[in-house]
Amino acid sequence: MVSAQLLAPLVPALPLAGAVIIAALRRRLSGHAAGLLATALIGGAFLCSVLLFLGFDPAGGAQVAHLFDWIRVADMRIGLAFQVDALSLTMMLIVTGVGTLIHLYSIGYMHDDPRQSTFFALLNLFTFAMLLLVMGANYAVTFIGWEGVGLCSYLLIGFWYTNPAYNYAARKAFVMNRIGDVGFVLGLALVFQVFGTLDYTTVMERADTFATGAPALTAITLLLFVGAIGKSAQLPLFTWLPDAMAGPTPVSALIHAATMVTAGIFLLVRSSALFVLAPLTQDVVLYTGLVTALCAATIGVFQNDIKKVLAYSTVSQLGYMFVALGLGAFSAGLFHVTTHAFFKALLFLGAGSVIHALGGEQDIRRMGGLRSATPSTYRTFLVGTLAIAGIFPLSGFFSKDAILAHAYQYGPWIYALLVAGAVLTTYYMFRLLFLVFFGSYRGQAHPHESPAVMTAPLWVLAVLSVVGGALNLPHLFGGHEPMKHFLATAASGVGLEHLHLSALLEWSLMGFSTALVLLTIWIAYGRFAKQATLDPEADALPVPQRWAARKWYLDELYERLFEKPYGWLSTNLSALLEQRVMQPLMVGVGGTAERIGELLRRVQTGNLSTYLFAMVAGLLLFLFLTLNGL
Amino acid sequence: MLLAALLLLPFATATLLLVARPEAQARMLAMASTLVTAVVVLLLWAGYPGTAVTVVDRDWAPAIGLRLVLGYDGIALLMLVLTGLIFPFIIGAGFKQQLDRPATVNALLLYAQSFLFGVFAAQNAFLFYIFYELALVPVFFLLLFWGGEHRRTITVRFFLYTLLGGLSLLFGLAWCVLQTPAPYSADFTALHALRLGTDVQLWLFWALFLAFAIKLPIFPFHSWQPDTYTMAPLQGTMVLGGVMLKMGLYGILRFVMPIVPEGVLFWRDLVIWLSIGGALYAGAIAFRQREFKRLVAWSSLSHVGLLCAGLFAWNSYGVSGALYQALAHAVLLVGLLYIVGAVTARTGTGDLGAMGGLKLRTPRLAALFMLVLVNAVALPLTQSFVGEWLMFNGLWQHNGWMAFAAACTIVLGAIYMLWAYQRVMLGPDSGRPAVADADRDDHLYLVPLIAISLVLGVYPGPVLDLLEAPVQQMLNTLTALN
Amino acid sequence: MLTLFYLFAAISVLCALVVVAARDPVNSVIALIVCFLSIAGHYILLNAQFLAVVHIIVYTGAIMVLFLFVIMLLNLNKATEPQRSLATRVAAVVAGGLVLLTLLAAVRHGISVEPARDFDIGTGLVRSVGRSLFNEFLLPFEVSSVLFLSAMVGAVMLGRREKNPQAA
Amino acid sequence: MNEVVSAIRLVPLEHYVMLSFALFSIGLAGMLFRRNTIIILMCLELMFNSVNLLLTAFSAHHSDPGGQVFVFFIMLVAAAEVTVGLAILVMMKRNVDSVDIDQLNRLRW
Repeated sequence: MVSAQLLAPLVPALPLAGAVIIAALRRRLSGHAAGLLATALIGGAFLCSVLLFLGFDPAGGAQVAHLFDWIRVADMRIGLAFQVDALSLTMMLIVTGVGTLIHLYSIGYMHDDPRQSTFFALLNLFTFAMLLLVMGANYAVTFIGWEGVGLCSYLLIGFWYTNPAYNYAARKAFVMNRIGDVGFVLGLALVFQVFGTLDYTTVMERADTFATGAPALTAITLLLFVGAIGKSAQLPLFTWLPDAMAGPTPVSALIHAATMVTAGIFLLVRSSALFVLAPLTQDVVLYTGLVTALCAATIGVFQNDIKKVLAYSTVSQLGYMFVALGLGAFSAGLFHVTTHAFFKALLFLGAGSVIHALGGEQDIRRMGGLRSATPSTYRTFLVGTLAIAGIFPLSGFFSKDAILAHAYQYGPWIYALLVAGAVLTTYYMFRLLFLVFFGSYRGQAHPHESPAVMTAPLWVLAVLSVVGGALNLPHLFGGHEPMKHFLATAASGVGLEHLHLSALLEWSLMGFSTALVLLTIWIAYGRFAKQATLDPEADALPVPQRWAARKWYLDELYERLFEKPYGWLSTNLSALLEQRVMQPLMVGVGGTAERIGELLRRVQTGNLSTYLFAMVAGLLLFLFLTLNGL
Repeated sequence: MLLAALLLLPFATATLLLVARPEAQARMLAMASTLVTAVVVLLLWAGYPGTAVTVVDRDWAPAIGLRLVLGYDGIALLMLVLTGLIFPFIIGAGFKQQLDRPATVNALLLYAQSFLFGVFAAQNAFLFYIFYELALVPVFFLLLFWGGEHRRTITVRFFLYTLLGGLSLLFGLAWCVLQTPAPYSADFTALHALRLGTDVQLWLFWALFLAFAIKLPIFPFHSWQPDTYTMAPLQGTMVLGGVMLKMGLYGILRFVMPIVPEGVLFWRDLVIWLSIGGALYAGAIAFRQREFKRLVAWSSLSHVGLLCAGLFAWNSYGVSGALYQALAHAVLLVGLLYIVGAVTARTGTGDLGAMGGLKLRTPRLAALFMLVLVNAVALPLTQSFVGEWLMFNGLWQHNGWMAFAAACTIVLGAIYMLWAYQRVMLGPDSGRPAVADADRDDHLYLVPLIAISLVLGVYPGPVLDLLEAPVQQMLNTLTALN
Repeated sequence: MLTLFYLFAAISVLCALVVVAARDPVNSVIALIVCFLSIAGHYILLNAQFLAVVHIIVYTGAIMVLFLFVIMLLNLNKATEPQRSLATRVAAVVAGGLVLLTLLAAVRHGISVEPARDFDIGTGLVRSVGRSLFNEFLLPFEVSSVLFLSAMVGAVMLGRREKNPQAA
Repeated sequence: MNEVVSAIRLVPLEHYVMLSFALFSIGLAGMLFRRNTIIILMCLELMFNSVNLLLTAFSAHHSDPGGQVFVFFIMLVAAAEVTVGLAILVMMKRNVDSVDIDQLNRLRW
């Protein structure tokens, strides 16, 4: 096997090379060639990751490939170093694996866009940044990737830059992420102050010296969580994610569903050793995730844009993951990240296929009956929907069930709320499915199935969504949770998980939630499968529904609370404080000098005799003083 | 000898330009001169032995302690390198700007360069002061004769204001020199050896600091800056913001911190809060500026506030960060201003409200702007991030709330920079007649700048190593105090 | 000797007063010439022979004649000059007196002169002054020719009658 | 030889000092006293001469030719000064038709 020292830097280097080459040659390279090159390089990165995975010995601990010292001041040594361990390998495989499929899909999806090369360069750059994020051997390298994916996300959301709304969405995403980053940066500064280093291995080792609930650790974890809130779109910073759907659909699939938004989860799992020692933060994480999951689910029910529905489901699922982390079930959280990457990428790509088939139409009220026109898309989409609803034996069932079981152990009412969320998820996802693929077509376009280059990734993802559960098959089904044991070698928090529910209880919990989900599917089928009329606009809905459809007025609230006051502040600071106070202050200094000059120039009478007298007087004074001094 | 060449070459070229007035070849001559100085400054760096170097040491006016002492340590060398590397770009901007009487313009710029080298190489307080004020003279004429609207009023106002600071500095320095043992000496070594009483240090701090606070400028001494930056010709703004304000930073390090350490200890919290407050204030105001160049001016003010705060955190991270950021800020500001020039030349207006959709016509320029912009918002792997990260750490070590307030500037920075980018480049086609995309010259100019910011962002080691020893040495003063 | 000194001193002071007081500028010039001649006498008393001769040639011969020429050229020989007010005149006298007083106060304790050890009686002679002038002071001496040149050019420029008054 | 020395020393230096002070003060007072520019120039010459006299006296008593060389230079400067001064005077007469110094008051704020 090739050594990890050589292979590990190669993984991010390949997409970076792709980004640079395509960007440099984007005028000479045809869009198609750029797509192939980008896909091949990501595929290469995936192969490298697989090789690394095969050559990785979990018992041997983390392997660190140190390139060079990045920042070196006084006793601060931050290396540009990559860490290969169970956690980063898992994420690398997801990022490059799903990334390859989405690149492949994009070749078809973007084939008639004039700026195809730019798109692929950015997509490669994103993958590079995401790989830095997950492979970093210290917080700083992770932060490089963290900001890098933010930038790529900005550029890709605003990819069609002639539309001001898209640009606004892109800016909103970047700024909201930045708000989170403030927390992240400060968290890093605190980590450095407390531990004297940012290296993961050292920090996690030294974490043991702290007592549970140590204020320093609580502060660190809270600050890191603020960063995670921004990136992973949790309350109160989630409103950027639905708007981010302005970008091309593959972007939504790769960045805003499968990989980037899970960076927050990754960060928390990475720092699990700190989080298990900060129960206060864990509670905060738990409740934030819970509220976000429910809030986003309620909003999702009333969305009519195919991508918006998926976006809210993403926010909601991310909430589930945070709940898992808050419960201390790190492996369950990451397991859900993995399965979610499969089925959410699948759903987004399926949605993209639908949009492609309808020539850009995104409103589900003007779809319907696409089952026959786009059979491949329909079948794979159905698999994805079933997976997200958690139907046995699809992957979503296992990952969601793991979280629910942990929730029940922590507190039945949390379990109850999560099941309610799952029911809502099932409801709006099947509403989506039925409105799009069932009934009769309500639009004007001529639907056609997407080319093979797009459907092939769909099928691959569908298969993964079905069998993904095997990655962490619980004991109940004869498995022995391989993923959990694998991750336990990298994230010490995973080793502390314990689930001690009786088999009977577990069976009944599963049965209960599955029954509710099936019931919901039946209701949804009854309401939407044969619907011929359009749903009313949000404003026409009765009160509680209208509020939910309006995203609980969060955007309006932020606008009133932050955007408008900030604009007002900016204008008035400039107009009032600066113009009325600061400027006159400075002018006053100049003015005083001028007034003194005005007074002094009167001395210049122009009369030579006066000057003579003055001269003599000066002479006298001088002589007098000199003589007195003698 | 190399150091002497640094001072004399620009001076000689400038004099030649002024006397012979070869208008047609002026830009090329000036460019050649600055390129040679850039090489010389790099040679100087390559030959740096790692400890302070004194090159010239002789009496000039011993009665007042004025001596001709030239030399450099790591910090001064960084400033020399900064001046040497940035000036080719400042001269280069003139090829597109095409001011009239290019011989005079370039001569003034080269004079400024020569004097700036003097400022950073002087090892004697009065010598420093002479160069410090001399450097202002060419800029004054540049602003007065080639400035924009209201140039006379604004220039005079700026000049008076800075001179006021200079006067206070002169007074402070003279006072300090009189405290040295007879025969008086204004050498840095003599001044740094002073141990003044605490009550004296409390007021002397402001006498010394005021000049640099105005020069930088930090809140609330900043009012001259937006007007001046906006009105000045592009190259003038580049000199002012790219290099001259670093004199303020350098002065604080050379005078304020070593001479009045107790004064710094007493006032630093106030100064840091003023700086950070100013940074936030400027960041907030920048957001609603209607003029592109004024927005850049306010953004510079915001960056500089942070820089000053980092300096006064007074630990190795803060000081190194501030110094590193000084270099980054120069590269950034020159790049941004060049973009302003390029955009204004293409749209014929500096009004952000009247722009938009430029990217449709000029995708390459937009890409270059974006690459400059990532440095402006301090994304990692750019120079600015290294500086800001170190400053945040430095501030954090001093006071967490300060670090928090300082870190908020990254949000404000993202807000106004992206807004500017959107206003200029993005959006629907504004129906403007065809404008040319970035041409070979634009690439020749911006690509090296971007390369510097990226290379030094990925591998800042050489610069940080350069600073290590002198910063540590300076901070030992503080350790000795506590 | 002392008598001669007092005589010359009296003449010079008296003539100086006449210079100031005379209404007619021509009288002033004559008085100044006499005053200068008496100063030349002082020079001779001090054995400064070279200076005495140069003084008479330069001042009496050249400068004062120049003054006389100008006065005649400009037709200033009439006492047409407007007088200063009495107050100003008094102030002028007081100022002069004060300067005198202050100066005298400066030397009220006398001046102690160390007698030179190797007294050279030829100090004021042409040989001695010339040697000093052409050794130590050669450069200033040569440079002074530039001064004269510029003074000459300046005088010619100023004295030239402008053809076009607007151009001035 | 000693006769010459004693002859010079016979008049005390104080006498020359007083005399030259007197001449200087008279010149100064005259400058303020008169309005005729030409007289003022003459008073200037008078003040020059008082200084010359003082220098010569000290030079003689110290037996240092340097002082007399200085006097020589002062004469040079005075000659040049008078040349330019009188040229200005002629200009003035031509332009404002007066040699009254109070007429020259245009150089002011």
